Amino acid sequence: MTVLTGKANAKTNNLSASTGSETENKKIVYNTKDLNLWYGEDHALKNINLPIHENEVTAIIGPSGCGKSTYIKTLNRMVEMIPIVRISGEILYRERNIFDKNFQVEDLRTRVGMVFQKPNPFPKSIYENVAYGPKIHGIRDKKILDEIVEKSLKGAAIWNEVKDRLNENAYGLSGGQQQRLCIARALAIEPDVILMDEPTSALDPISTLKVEELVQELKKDFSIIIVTHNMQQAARISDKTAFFLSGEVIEFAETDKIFSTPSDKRTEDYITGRFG
Amino acid sequence: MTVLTGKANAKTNNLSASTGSETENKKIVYNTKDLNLWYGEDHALKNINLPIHENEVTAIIGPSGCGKSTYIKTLNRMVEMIPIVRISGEILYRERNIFDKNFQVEDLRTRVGMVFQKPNPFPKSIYENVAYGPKIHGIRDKKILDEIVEKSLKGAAIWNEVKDRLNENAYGLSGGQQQRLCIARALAIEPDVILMDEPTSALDPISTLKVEELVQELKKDFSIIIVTHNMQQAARISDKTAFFLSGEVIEFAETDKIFSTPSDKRTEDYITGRFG
Amino acid sequence: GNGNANENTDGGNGEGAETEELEGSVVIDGSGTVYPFMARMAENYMGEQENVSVEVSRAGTSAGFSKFLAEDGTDFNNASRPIKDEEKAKAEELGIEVQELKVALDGLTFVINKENDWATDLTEQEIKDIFLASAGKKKWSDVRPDFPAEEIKTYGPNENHGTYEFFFENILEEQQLVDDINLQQDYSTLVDLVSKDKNAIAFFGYGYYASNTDKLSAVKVDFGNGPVAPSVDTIAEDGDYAPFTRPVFSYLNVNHAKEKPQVLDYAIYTMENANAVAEETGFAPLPEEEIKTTVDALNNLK
Amino acid sequence: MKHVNVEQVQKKMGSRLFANTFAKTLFLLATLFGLVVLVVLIYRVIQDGAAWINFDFLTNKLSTDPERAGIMGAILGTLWLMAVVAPVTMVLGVGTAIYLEEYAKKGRIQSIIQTNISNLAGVPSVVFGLLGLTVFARGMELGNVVLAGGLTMALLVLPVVVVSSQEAIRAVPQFLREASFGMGATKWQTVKNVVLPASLPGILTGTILALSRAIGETAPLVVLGIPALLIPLPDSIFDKFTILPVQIYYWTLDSALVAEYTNLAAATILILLIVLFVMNSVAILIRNKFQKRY
Amino acid sequence: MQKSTRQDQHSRPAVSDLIAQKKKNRTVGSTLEKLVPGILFGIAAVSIITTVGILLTLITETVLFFQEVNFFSFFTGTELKPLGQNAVFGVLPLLTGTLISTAIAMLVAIPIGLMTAIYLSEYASEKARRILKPILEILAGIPTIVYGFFAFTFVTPLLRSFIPGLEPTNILSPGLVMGIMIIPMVASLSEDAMSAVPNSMREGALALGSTKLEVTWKVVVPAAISGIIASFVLGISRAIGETMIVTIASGSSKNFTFDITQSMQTMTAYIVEVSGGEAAAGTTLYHSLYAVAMTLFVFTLVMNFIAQYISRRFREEY
Ligand SMILES: Nc1ncnc2c1ncn2[C@@H]1O[C@H](COP(=O)(O)OP(=O)(O)OP(=O)(O)O)[C@@H](O)[C@H]1O
Ligand SMILES: Nc1ncnc2c1ncn2[C@@H]1O[C@H](COP(=O)(O)OP(=O)(O)OP(=O)(O)O)[C@@H](O)[C@H]1O
Ligand SMILES: [Mg+2]
Ligand SMILES: [Mg+2]
Ligand SMILES: O=P([O-])([O-])[O-]
Repeated sequence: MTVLTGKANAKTNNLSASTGSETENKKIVYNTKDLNLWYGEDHALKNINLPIHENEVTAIIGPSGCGKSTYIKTLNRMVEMIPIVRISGEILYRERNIFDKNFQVEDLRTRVGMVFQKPNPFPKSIYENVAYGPKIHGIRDKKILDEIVEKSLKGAAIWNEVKDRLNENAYGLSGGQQQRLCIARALAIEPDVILMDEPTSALDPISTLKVEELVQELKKDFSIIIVTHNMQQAARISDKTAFFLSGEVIEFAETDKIFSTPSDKRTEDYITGRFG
Repeated sequence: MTVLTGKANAKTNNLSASTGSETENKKIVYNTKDLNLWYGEDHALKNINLPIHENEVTAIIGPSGCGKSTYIKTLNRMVEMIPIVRISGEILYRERNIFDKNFQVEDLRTRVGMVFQKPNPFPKSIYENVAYGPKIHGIRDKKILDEIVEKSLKGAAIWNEVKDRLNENAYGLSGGQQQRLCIARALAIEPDVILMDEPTSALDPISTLKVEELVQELKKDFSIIIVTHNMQQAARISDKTAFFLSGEVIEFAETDKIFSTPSDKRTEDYITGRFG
Repeated sequence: GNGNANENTDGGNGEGAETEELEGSVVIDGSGTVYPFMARMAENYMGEQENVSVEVSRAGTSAGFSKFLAEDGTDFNNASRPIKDEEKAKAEELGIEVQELKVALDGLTFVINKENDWATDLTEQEIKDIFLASAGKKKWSDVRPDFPAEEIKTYGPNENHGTYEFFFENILEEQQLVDDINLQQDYSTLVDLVSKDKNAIAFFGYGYYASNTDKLSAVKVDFGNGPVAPSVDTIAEDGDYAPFTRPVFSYLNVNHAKEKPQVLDYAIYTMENANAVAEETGFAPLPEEEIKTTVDALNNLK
Repeated sequence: MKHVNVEQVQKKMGSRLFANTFAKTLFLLATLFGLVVLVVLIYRVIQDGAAWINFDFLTNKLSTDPERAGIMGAILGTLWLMAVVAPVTMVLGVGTAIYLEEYAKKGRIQSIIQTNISNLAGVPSVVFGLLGLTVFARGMELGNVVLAGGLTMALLVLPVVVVSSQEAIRAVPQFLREASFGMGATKWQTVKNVVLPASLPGILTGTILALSRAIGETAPLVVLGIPALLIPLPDSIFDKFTILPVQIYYWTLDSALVAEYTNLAAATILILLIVLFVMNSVAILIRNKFQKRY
Repeated sequence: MQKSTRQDQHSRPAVSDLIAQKKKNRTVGSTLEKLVPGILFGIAAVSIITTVGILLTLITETVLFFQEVNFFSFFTGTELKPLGQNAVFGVLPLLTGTLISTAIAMLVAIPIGLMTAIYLSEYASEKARRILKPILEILAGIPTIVYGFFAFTFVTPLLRSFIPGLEPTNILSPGLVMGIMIIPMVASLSEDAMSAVPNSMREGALALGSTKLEVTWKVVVPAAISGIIASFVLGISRAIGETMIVTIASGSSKNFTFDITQSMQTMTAYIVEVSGGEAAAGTTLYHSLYAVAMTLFVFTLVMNFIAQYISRRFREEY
């Protein structure tokens, strides 16, 4: 097993090196180094090494239980909410180790927004949902808040649908609208990176399409890491793709390459639907 | 839709007529005539016509939600425990309509045993589980009860495994043993018919095999109607097979015929795994 | 609720000699002043008659009378004042024959806080003024100029109690009490209140003072011949504290006594042991001949 | 244009984090407050009462003399009271629960009974005392005897038993009922032979908790009129009686009369707390032992 | 058919025959079966009868009371002198006593109970919760008479050592102790409400950089607010109905006052005092008991309805 891991890593490193040339003008936002994570005795992430670049959409794919959610939740340290979690290794965000004592997790999460699998708006008005982040960070000025709310809702491509009912409860929205609201909520604190864990899996096809378009739009301003079960989605919207399998990164490369000429047999098997 | 139903019925009738010649020495235990059943507005069984013969194993197959469980629970009127159920049509058991006012439902259920999908022994001793039926029907004599318990456990092919621990709690048994205990429990009141709703779906392969063998054994003395998801199982153990689809009987015939030369395209599609 | 009457309808038991084992219940209510006396008496009696259940409550004299003068009422009512005319009338109306048992003498005692070092002796008039609305004594300095200028806090038992009525009718002669007087149902509450309030003054039976001498001081009263401290000796009929002395009673329902031998037996026992128990519980004894007369009257009921 | 200024956010971060730590400490202290009170309360009671507990105190009859006073009467009274409350609430509580869960059609009547029970649970205990006084003691002319007190208490704790029995019955999996019906059992046979045995631990737990509530209640019995001095021991449900909390009440009231009564009250409190602790432990044991068997 | 063959093999008759035979003698059983629903309904009706009984008891005597005492003067009267010849019945002294003691109790129970709930639901580790919750349960199971004793013999003397004007019996001390008694109730009901808030909501807030306090205060508490408020209302109802603590520790003064250092009487304590063997049936005093009890009953009933309404009407659908 260790041998295998070693192999996978070696490959991953090569790949990132090779892709490096094409994206050399882009900075690395997140760099994961030798990351291991255990749930109690359960080794859920094994020796992850993954560099993620600015203003790109990075997709994470893999069969159920392979550790995709775990990994993405490690990036903003949400995974630590589960008491039994143990972590070793480093994750550098903008060159600072996020596990560093001096790195406040609230700070990290302010810079790194997250969108969840199931839309989870607060049981408040639409306006209050979006204004929540700015408010806790100390922005009180009503005019600025109004601006932020409008800008974020526009950014999440939902402004037109909700502008006349900003004071209604967010639970009155449809699932797809709720998810875009959650994206707007994440945008409101103007994050640097947005993490998305299967953001469309609870949505109908039309809403999914809207969110996909939105993601494409957003990458101009943000770096996006998106977990998806849907291979087509990964192919459609991402620049790079990482393939996870039982806690390991099997392959990481340009999306085109992964879907056309994967270097690993397991990646190919997965992509062609032979398992997962 | 009605046309289609009409067709299916016509076919069913033909079939039962044609099979009639082969089983003409066997009496009909259950005859279902124009049975319709609704859960509230939901039309779950549509115009069912199905004659079931003595000392045969009749399998009911079909995709999930097609009404198999509903039908089998209608045969002993357990379905009426759900308050929103409405029924029209007739089911003749030994030539008496089970929906008749004078037909006591407890009486019906005493003659018709049932085995459920999940083993459901009572949280009592093994002995008490088997003795339960005879006891509620007024048999108190310890010697007779002992005899019944032994005979039923032997009948369910579990006697050797439990004879030394009859007073232990039934929950100490494995899943497969529990299911055979439930069969023993049904045998204890010497029913005429035994209804089984996916009796092996919660069991491991070895236990499944045991139960299948047991069913083959039991048909000497009982008429058995068995719902199964497992096509191979139906093929292995049943004499006749009825194929249900969205609440209708699409085809009903000798098992051999169904699996070799089904007359309906949908049956074929289902059996060859094209849907379901 | 006095279901006990039914308990003994078979009643045949107690008709014989005094040595006979009695059974059944005796229900006593009424005066809180008399309660310690009667509770002790009941306890002693049950030591001798194990099968008789004597229960003692202390609703107060007046409240007790309303339970005594009722269908299926109590057997005894303790009282710290004599029965009133209207109560007698009620008894007659109900056909209840009542026998008065005078059991002991009590001295109305005025108690103050231990830390109160000024009002340790007062004249009879000063005491009345403290409690009279018309006198307008708000502060201790209003009573005597050399007393501290602090508000007087007056306390006493409420209108359920014979003690209140005795004070109001016999000592204050039915003039209005100060409005802010704090009237309580339970004597122990009064003891507690006075023991914790430096400016307090309260009145109740001597017995309650006697069992709390460590918590309270009693005011020595000057009836004209110098201050007199209440004590078992001075509250006696011819003692120096006599102006504030009153007899205390227990009233017997004679009908019950005739039906239930244990009730009559208990009445006789009470009278025979009255002086001994009185002494233990802070009352002054009665003359022997007075007791004898009552006992004879009771024996006639047999 | 950037609205969210990273530096400003960071500046605020310190005070936000401090507020969080401060609040966390405050919340912890609030939680510990209850613990502290409990410790002080028990310490005080032990200090006042422990020395007074001995064999004589437990076995003697009541007396006005603190040195001789014992709580045998109150202990027996408590037991007699339980002897009435336990069967009455069991029958009424479990019967009601069975009716609501197994027999009643979901509808008006069922929801009226259900609402009524939750309202009954909120009626102050003194009001039950008045009900007992008016109906049982006076109306039925029982007087202030064990039976009247027990019936009053039984009605008072009825909602507790109903609700916990309902939960226990609801927790019996449907498939057990189906198994029984499938054998041709009637509804009552199913309830009697399958549902009740399976829910018995839950029902017992609820009943014990209800009983412990009943023997800790004071107000209804004071309203019913328990005599201040009742020495004889009760030996049937038609006898007058007193129970531990009422004895505590009278001794506390009379503590100004005889100082040692405070100690007697404290000693009785200790006994009462021990009894309640044992009862609750038994309830918890039953609950844990028989939990989740399916 | 098979039945007869089976009979040949065994000395006894077939079970199905036995069953059929037993069935004939089972008329008793089937009669019982028919009676059971009726019997159970009768039992279930006892709770209804109890309510009706309470209402009838209270109403009949209350009506008698208002034939003797003016309805209006009862509810507006500030003077309550139920004893003696010139009895005056004004319920306001009791109402103020009840409301003031309830207010004091809730001032203790609401903040501490809510903070406890927050700690248990949001901050405490699983282990801490396992230790702390049973302690709260113990606190909830202590009989009120014990709290009364505690208030009277410990809290009052303690308070008197730094509140000079405090009377030996006063409304403050029992109010505080009543609050302590209600803490577990508020805490556990509020905690239930907060635990019902789905974790995804917390995650959403945390992911925006919220501190735990902000998650709690801005998201969890607002989401659970209806359950939390319902717990407060139930706490109030409990405080209004609480009897022994005030009976023991607040004395029986019937003064109309707002001074919490003074002795006051609550409605419940009045009922205990007057019914505790004093009042003979049929007197105005006796009837006043029921009028006060009726008032008390209406108060708590209204509170319970409000609590039910809040938790039903505003139940959050996440
Ligand atoms: N809270 C937890 N406690 C213990 N083990 C966990 C926990 N969450 C996840 N795991 C385990 O960690 C492994 C990875 O889980 P993870 O949720 O990251 O998978 P995933 O790739 O997101 O799967 P899916 O596609 O189903 O969402 C799995 O084996 C899972 O059982
Ligand atoms: N209790 C119920 N209330 C309402 N509808 C029901 C109920 N039980 C079943 N149905 C509906 O009736 C239809 C038939 O259900 P049924 O359980 O008989 O299917 P099935 O063939 O046994 O499926 P499976 O293979 O999944 O067990 C389904 O559409 C189902 O949704
Ligand atoms: Mg996942
Ligand atoms: Mg099914
Ligand atoms: O309790 P009293 O003696 O004053 O009636």
